[in-house]
Amino acid sequence: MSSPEQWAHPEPGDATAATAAKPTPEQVIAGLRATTEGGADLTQLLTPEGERIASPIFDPYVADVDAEALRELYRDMVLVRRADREANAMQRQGQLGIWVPLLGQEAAQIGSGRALRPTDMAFPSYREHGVGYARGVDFRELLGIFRCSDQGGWDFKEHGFHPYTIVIGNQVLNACGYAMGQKFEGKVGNTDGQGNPSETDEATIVYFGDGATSQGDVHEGFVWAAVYDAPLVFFCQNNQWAISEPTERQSRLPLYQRARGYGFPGIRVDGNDVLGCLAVTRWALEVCRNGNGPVLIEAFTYRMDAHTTTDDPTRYRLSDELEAWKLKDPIERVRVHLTRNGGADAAFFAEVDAASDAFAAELRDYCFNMPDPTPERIFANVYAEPSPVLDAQRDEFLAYLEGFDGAEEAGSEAPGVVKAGER
Amino acid sequence: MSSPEQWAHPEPGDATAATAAKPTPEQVIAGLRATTEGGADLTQLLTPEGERIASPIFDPYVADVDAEALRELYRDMVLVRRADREANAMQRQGQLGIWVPLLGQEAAQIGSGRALRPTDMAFPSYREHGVGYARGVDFRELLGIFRCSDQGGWDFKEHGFHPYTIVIGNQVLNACGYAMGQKFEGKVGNTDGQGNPSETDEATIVYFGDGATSQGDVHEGFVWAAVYDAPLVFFCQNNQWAISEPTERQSRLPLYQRARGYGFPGIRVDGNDVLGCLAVTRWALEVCRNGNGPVLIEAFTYRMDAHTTTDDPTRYRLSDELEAWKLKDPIERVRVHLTRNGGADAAFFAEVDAASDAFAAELRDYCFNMPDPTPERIFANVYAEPSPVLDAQRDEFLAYLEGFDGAEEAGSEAPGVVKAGER
Amino acid sequence: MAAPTRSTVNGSAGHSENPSTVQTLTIGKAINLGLRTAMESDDKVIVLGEDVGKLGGVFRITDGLQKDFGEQRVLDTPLAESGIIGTAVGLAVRGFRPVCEIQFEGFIFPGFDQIVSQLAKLHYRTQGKIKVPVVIRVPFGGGIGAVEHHSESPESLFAHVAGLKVVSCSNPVDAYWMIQQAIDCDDPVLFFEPKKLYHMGTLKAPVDTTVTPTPLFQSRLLREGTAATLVGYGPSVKVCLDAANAAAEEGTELAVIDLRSLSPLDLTPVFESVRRTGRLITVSEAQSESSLAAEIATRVQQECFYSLEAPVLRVTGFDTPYPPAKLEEYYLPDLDRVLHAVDRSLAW
Amino acid sequence: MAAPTRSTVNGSAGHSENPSTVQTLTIGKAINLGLRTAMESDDKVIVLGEDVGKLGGVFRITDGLQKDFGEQRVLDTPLAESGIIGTAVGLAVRGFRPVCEIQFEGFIFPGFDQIVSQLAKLHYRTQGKIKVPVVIRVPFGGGIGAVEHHSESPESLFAHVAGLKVVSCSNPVDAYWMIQQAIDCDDPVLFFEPKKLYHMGTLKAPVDTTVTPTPLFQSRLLREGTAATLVGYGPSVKVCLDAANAAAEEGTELAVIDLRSLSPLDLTPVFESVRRTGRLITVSEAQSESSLAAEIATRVQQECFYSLEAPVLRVTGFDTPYPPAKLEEYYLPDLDRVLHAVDRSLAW
Ligand SMILES: Cc1ncc(C[n+]2csc(CCOP(=O)(O)OP(=O)(O)O)c2C)c(N)n1
Ligand SMILES: Cc1ncc(C[n+]2csc(CCOP(=O)(O)OP(=O)(O)O)c2C)c(N)n1
Ligand SMILES: [Mg+2]
Ligand SMILES: [Mg+2]
Repeated sequence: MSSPEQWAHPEPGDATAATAAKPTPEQVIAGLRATTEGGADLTQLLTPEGERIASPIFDPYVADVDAEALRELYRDMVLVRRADREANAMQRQGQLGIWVPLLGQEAAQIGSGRALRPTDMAFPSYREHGVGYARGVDFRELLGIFRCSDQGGWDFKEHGFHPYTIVIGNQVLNACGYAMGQKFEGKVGNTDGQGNPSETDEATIVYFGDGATSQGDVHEGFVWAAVYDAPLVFFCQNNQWAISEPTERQSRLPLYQRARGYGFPGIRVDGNDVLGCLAVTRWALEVCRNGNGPVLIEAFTYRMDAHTTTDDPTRYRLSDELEAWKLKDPIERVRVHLTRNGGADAAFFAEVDAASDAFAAELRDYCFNMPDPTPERIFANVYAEPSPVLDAQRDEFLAYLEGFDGAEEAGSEAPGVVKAGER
Repeated sequence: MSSPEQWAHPEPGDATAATAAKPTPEQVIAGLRATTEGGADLTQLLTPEGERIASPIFDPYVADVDAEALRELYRDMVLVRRADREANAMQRQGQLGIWVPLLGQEAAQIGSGRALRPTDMAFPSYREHGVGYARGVDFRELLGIFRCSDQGGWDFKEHGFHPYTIVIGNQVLNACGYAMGQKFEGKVGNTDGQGNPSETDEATIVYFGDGATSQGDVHEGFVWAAVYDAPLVFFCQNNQWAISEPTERQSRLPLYQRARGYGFPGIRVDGNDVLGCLAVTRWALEVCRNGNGPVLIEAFTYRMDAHTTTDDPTRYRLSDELEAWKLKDPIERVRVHLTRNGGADAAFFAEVDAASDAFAAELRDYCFNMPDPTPERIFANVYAEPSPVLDAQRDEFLAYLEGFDGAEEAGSEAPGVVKAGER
Repeated sequence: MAAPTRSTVNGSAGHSENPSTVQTLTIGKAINLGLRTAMESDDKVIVLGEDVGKLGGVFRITDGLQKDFGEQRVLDTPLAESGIIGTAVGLAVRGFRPVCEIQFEGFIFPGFDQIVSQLAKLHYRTQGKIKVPVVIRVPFGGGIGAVEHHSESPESLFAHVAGLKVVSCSNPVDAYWMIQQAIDCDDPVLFFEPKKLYHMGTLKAPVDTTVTPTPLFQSRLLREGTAATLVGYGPSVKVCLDAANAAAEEGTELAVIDLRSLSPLDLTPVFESVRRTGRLITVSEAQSESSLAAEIATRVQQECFYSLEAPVLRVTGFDTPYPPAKLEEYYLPDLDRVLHAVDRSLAW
Repeated sequence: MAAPTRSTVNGSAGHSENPSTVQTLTIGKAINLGLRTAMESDDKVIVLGEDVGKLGGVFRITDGLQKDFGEQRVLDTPLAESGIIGTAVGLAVRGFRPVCEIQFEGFIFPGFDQIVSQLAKLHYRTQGKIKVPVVIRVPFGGGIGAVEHHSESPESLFAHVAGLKVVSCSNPVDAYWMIQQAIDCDDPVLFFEPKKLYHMGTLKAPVDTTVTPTPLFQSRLLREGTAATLVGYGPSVKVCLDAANAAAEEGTELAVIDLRSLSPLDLTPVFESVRRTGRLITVSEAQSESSLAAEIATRVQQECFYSLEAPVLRVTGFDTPYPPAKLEEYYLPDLDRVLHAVDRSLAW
């Protein structure tokens, strides 16, 4: 009984032997956490050592990725990591209320994000800063949420990047509805007249974590997308942890196999391999654009930092694990590959480093100078159309606040049992 | 592309051909509704023609079912059907507010219900009158719900039969919690000292429909049960319809295959075959009692009547379908089998018919004489411990009601702008 | 629409001269016609829910729509309410105007999270960049002799959630217009339909499709009065009117207000009436504790403090789960309980 | 426990003579100790939720429990709140007394359906044959500078649902006792914990584990007063006390009541106080519309109609979603807003 595969098939005959079908913890881990490479079914185009592995199926999807393109992917990842670290540091300095680091997930996010067309739509969770960057969202615009100045300020339509969703799983159904809309509008399964897939066809991608797979909404998203053939790529970043809970707390089987029960493809890709993520996501988007309905991608990766800046991972995981994953760093393998194959020279790397420093400095500068929102914001945009009750509440409160200003300015006492502001 | 199986496995190479992986409606139906027998994977021990099919795996589970036992199963089904028809008729006569018929699902309910031990627990949905009967609940006690006199009056502990649950899917999680409790109390995976499975081990079975499989709660039940190895049999009666929606509206794949994605066995049994349902459920319960965690059973059956007495199925399904299923009647095949194999004679069948008439008459009598609840019931048992606020509300209302009685009795006018009761 | 007067008791405004624009309809048929009209005038309007297609919904409110608009405009969805609301949100982000049907109010709770966390907050979150013009139609209330979860009145829960608008209709004319106005509204609207009255022939009224309707978020004075004011919505409006009629026969004139909009509340007519009558009774089937009825009472005692001659009283369902339906005649506010409250108020 | 007097402002009763039974604790540590005590005295008590095991919960309230009671008593569950509540219901049917932790109040909504449809109704449905002694611990309220869904106050939604009991603690002594009483209660209890105060050192208080605690469903007068009455619960109690202290310095004596039980409401002390002061201000972070604050106002205007010299006023969060936390100092009721309301009441 070497693989948890068996649980996927009824084997009635085995049942009489007590606990015969019961997985040992080792078996669970073998299936879920698998080998260091993520198990036999792992799709990988670039090894941790920077070796390019041929894949008859997926190579065509990255045939256009020459050295220059790979350098750009490298640059993306370095910039995004640098920005992530800068934001993390700014949280420590009190400039952000919290930060949700993406460290270690650069390849999954850049690879999948760069696979999208401008007309596609991405629905992130709350950790997809790298995807946002790939979608052309100014990284600085992501900071407002974590500085608690806003709740997501970018233009989702312009960038094809939906606001962050914090309630685990919600966005999966929202994305599914959006994808159904793409289909209802006739944006899938078209040809260009010469029998080639149409350039105007669209798809949607939705991001969620390993922990999220337990939520009812994610299941309902699977059901809906399958039933409506929605052009939706489910992109699960399995970073091995849901805060303090390892993937074993969510599933007996590798997560990509969830798709089996619904009747659409599920695939596991090395989430630290930017080329693999790019190829697999491009393939999946194509399946969707062609009208074949949803695809589940499990990007097998690792959360190299804490869950958020308020989390303390030393309480629940061993540092060995982190060390083992460091050897599979998503950026390092591209650097090695570029270097060994003459795809980039020292000057290039130096230039990227400098660019990332500049990028971080800009971010820092922006963050330190970000204005606080004004009290009016509390009442603004609760509704698209007016609500007289709320307007009255606003007016009353703003008048109350003005009372303070007046009192302070005039140096006079605010009326009442205790002077306003005196506490 | 003959089977929807392919959707369960990623076949990246296919994706470039537009709509290659997209199922035709015929394929969907082939997988979901399958042949008249429910598809290649269908487990069946007794054919619609009353033929006994050998099954090396499942025969041991019904080795004890001799002619007498089969006659008892037959009797159960006839009685339950008769009671169901009687209740349906009483609804038409205004004695019940609504009735939820089980017609056609007798084998699934009696087969699975009779597989349970007294110490097991069953969590029904709202259509499992046959299971309730098999658990020893007086059929009359089921009527109160549908007469709207109560919301489920039987003693769930005595019968190992939880109250009905109307909100689709909720009971699946409740059952899972109960099964986790059985496990936490050490009631699974024991041996009797001689290495045989223990007689005191327990399991739980939960009933739900094909439509219910779309609900988040059912998914979460699958996740939980798998992760905690809960001794829980998921018994899905796929009666082909969720009110007006056929199973295609819920899934691309046969429902038993859902289990694949979670890593526990899923199996499809002919839900109109009482012997098959008995055997498969016994097997599944054994898997659970042995500590091997959950099993999903899809009982492939048919709702031969309306969804409820308020439903009009002529609006959404063709009568051919019903006619086709009549040939697979769950009771008829047992009668044929018993007759052909000398398991029962005409006297037996006459006796069962007479017994079922008597049973129906009792039911009728009981229903016609069922007392209405009194207004106190509105306020009773909202809480286990007192709530002074509610008690005050009750006292005030009862006093108000007494005012009417007083007014009527004394012939005096109730005070106020309009005489109480005068409308 | 002319200012409402006593002659427009059931919300029907003065009839049009052109008979072809006037149809005499039940509330159920009026909603059906309203949906049809909305779908005809904007192809982004789509209807989704359980059994809304061939069956036309368990109450037949969507009858005939799938036949005429097809399966991509009228979706028989998988059986999962979070899925219905969650995909509706996504469809709205895409530019559609989805109208969800929840089969019975008791089944809205699996979708509560999507309503509270996404539907209600997306517009605020994005500072108006995303509009979510989703309508959720909810048949609500009791009196139909049903089993559990089929007779509840959860509207207060939604009124408490900022970002949602909540309305309820009580007559065919409003039903026809309000559903269209709700669909037209750029905010998410919970649309509570008095299921008990759907097919009640005695409530049939001529619906003129050419008049200008009352704005969606306005309440309406149905009847002037001097002794006390009654305020209700949905199924309770009929109870209030019946009570007022009965009282009038005894010479007591009760004012009746149909709230129509439960959030935002339009209490101006209530304040005005209470200033005249000095007394208010709110009537609703919902549990009273922490309810909309409490909100009305609180705001009235604040706005009309010196006018009130008795405390605001509430006639509601009791603070219990909905009882077995054999008992619902006791549970539901009726004419007698309303008049009893009027008596108490007058005697204060 | 001695009748509460002004000296027991933070809920701490007179100290025991035996120092070993007295520990000086924050609210967070007091709940932790209460949980531990409950688990020690009844092995049917189990704790379940996300990250409650090794991590001890994101607020560390379950710190150390899994280590000492094992993985079958303290369950790190899959990430799904309907699953947490739904399985807890089943565990309770089996005879357990589950204590669920919801990580932040904003994440309770995926479990709302199980709470409303099963947890709240099973006892009623079965006429008492099934008890569901489930406690749902919910860290709630704002003021912690968090992102969306981490600072809300949804308690009114639960107070509106019959079959649930709802309580909130405001100090370490209550925290220690109330969690145990809630676990002991045979009804489902929503236990709202003021997360902002969990680890606030200035609120530390000596907790004597040997005294007899106040019954769970009783409110408590913390401070007598003559000018007006303030009523709060959870995090608002501190705001009320601060306001009363500030007012006292100016010679205005405000009564303060800690509601403790939000459903059922124990308003007797409120009525008594209002009869003396003639004025009431309710303070809570929740949105005001159709809220618990409205319930209190409604019942007080009814019970104390002739005593009130001004309408009951509410100081609450606004009727908006919780704003970006940079603005929460404006959104949350504070001393100034409470005193402003007192002024308005006095000037009425
Ligand atoms: C419905 C809900 N429950 C709980 C939380 C609190 N929470 C935030 S992130 C998180 C873990 C998520 O894990 P995973 O899905 O693996 O994503 P990751 O954070 O690892 O990217 C939890 C429990 C939440 N945001 N939403
Ligand atoms: C959450 C919820 N949504 C909707 C309903 C209304 N409803 C009652 S039965 C039913 C169809 C159920 O179909 P299925 O699960 O196949 O069970 P069956 O009735 O066929 O036995 C629906 C939609 C409900 N009871 N609960
Ligand atoms: Mg994760
Ligand atoms: Mg069915």
